Amino acid sequence: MDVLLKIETDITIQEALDFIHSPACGGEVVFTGKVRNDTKGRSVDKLYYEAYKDMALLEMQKIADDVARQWDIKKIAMLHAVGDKLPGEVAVVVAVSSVHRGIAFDACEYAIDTLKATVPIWKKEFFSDGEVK
Amino acid sequence: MDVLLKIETDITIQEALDFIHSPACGGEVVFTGKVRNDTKGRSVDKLYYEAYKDMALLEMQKIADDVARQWDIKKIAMLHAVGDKLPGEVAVVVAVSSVHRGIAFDACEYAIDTLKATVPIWKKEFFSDGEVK
Amino acid sequence: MNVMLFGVAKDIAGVARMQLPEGIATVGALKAWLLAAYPAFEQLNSLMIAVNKAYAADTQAVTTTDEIAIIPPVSGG
Amino acid sequence: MNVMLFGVAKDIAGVARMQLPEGIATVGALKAWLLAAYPAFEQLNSLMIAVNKAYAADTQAVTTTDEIAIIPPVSGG
Repeated sequence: MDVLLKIETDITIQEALDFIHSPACGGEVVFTGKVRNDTKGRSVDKLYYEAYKDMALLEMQKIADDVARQWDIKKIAMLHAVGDKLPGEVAVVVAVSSVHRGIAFDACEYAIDTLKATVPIWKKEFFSDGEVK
Repeated sequence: MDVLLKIETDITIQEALDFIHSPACGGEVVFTGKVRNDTKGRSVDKLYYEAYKDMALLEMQKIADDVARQWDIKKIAMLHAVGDKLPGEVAVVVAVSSVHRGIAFDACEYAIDTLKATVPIWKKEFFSDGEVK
Repeated sequence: MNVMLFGVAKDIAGVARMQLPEGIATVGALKAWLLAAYPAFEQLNSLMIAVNKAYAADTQAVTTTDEIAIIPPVSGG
Repeated sequence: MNVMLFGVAKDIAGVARMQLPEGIATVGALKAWLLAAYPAFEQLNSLMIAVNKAYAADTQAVTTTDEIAIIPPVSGG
């Protein structure tokens, strides 16, 4: 399984799509998490993402290893943004390609769920009313 | 729910991504089906997709209606290519955006599974050994 | 009654459109006529008829003004 | 022993790095010291310690040469 891991200020869906592309793979599933303009009804101006980058990349590699053990996935890309992010901007991308589509959905959902649970990245929400949380 | 349906010679992942983008939606799930360079170990030169276009669009609309009934999805795009398609080229794209990611996975997988079962589109496989099936 | 054929149904019949004899009043009767005229249709995993761009049950009536299509197993995606 | 703090842990302590007193030999002892020094850590849903860039159990030994980080509940994605 080919793996692309990245934690940078700017990430794009396109670089994930480019990485997982393969004429041998019929199915690609891509999850993109974007900054929402509200959280539980409160308007949000921006988010700030901080990462413990070295460890975060190692935890992302563990997720990739778990995916490779569980499913016949050919390629996986996991990208996470850091720094200030405005509503509509890309915060995270998880993309997988495989020969069959069912396992591509399963693997992609597993990877984003696990990323959100274990990878040491933190967000701060800057609400329009001035609160920071 | 906003709906984009398209059956054309050329479709792109980007137009689906552009359509489902919204600063109100945190989660986007995109499935892309590409032409594989082999089927069960036999090398494939190209596929040819034929559609009963008017009915196919109506069946795609039914899928969108089913999705809207079952999940709180904000936008959905369903695109299918027709004509000759080479290995690596995009045959189908299903993209959804929602506030929460779990239902985005469920809705996207439901939509592509149902599309493959009900939408009147047919493929012919042109194998490298000369057979057409 | 004019019908459209798609996919492998078109390959079996050798035409994309055909004129059916008179007297076919239902989807079920149309299927029976097709299977008698083209026994190869028996090999298909399914044979559906669309009437006015929607899948139709065997009991549905058909007339010469309907848009009728022979739908072999679909294989999009 | 030098530790890094991230996210809300950094906000609670007010620093991104701190020097711990001597005599802390395990992850469990380190957590106990932190909770005593900064009672606000009690409010967090979880408090994990990473040793050399991996989550560590309370029983794990720590020394001054280890890279140690305080990991409050993660919230990426």
